[in-house]
Amino acid sequence: MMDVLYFAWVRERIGLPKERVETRAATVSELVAELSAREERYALAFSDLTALRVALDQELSDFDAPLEGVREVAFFPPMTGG
Amino acid sequence: MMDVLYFAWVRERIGLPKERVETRAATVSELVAELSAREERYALAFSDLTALRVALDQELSDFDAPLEGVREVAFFPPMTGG
Amino acid sequence: MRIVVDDALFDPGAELNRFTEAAEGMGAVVSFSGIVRQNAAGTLKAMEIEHYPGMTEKAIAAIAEEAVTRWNLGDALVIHRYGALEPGAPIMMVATSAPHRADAFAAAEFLMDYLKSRAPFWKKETTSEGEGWVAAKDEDEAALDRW
Amino acid sequence: MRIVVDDALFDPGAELNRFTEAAEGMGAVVSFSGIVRQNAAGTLKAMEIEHYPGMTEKAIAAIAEEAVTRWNLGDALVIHRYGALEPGAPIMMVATSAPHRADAFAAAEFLMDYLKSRAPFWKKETTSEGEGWVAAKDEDEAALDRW
Repeated sequence: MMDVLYFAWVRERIGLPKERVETRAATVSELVAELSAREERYALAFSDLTALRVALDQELSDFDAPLEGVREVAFFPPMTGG
Repeated sequence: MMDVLYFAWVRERIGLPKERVETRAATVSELVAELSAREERYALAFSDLTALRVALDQELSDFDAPLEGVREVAFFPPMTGG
Repeated sequence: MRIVVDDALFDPGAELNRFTEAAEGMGAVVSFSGIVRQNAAGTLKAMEIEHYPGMTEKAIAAIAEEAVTRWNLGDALVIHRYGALEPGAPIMMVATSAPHRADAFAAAEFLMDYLKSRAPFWKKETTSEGEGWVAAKDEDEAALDRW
Repeated sequence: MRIVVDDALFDPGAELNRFTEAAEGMGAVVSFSGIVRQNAAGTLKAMEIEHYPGMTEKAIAAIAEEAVTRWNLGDALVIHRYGALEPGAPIMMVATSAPHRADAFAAAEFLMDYLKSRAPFWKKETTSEGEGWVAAKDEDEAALDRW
């Protein structure tokens, strides 16, 4: 079980900011594949991974990273702060 | 006739901030030679020209510059503003 | 080092003076303020800034600590707002103090470049034509290469 | 473009806010403030800044006009004091506004580099050991090469 968070247009496309996900995905990519298989809105949000960033337990990471021990995964577009 | 101005330690060594000078010097270097010949304090102030800067009519210039038409000459050390 | 992530309006001048007064023995203070910029057509109604509570503070602290390590600084300040902002309102500011100006300038630019692309904020603009998320610029990502 | 050469104390924060309010349509404001820095031994009593009235204003105006020509700026501000200053007091400030941060930063650094070595100001320090003129630094002259 982990918390999955969505921000900006990822949040808007998926339609929620946060959910609890039961998964055995070993990597971020596997989690993305599982979520995309669920429903069209997930598939749409994850259709172009180059337009997405991922953070594991609030640290920027990448799609190859392992999920073991991770409690919070966040997906979002490139940041536009400042 | 021109106004000759001195700033910072040049002013202190020569002992005055400004004077009217009657000269036929054609260049700044000639004016420096004339002034240095006057008195020890001038010779001392002008002993190392690499440590000095000159402005003609309030524009930075150099020691080779002609003095024709110039009304105000200023000698000073490198600036330390900011 | 002070890091503020808040939705409240702040006063850049008052923050600059407070920061400067605390910067004893420092000869140079650099500040950057980012302002919600009205677009050329004058149609911007509002800017909404979303962020990732928790990660935002950590990411900014990591960036600021990196700056303090790389340059000879007295102190650093980062303020970043989130929520609904009006055109002309301050979005964020950074300030750095240092014995010498080169360090203060370099660290402030470094902080800005990293905040732009590595702190989890997202801007959404509402104009009279509709609303949309501001896209990240390639040049902002490229700006990180110089550090 | 506002250029102030004066012996009066000024308020950097108030100047920053005034400058920012006037900077309509600009997204980025950079400021630099120079402060009379106490030395390591804590013996600095005062700093006296001499200048060349008339030439100072012209030299600063020329530098600021050059900045406005080189970068895409909204506006520029230069304030520089002369006379007797105490440790901790502001000596000078520059501020620049621009649509984008890179221009605002570059122009502010350019202004500072030129003010340091091309505006006719001279600093004299009085410490408990005596008084002396601050020597120009080779690195300040070298800093001009990058522009």
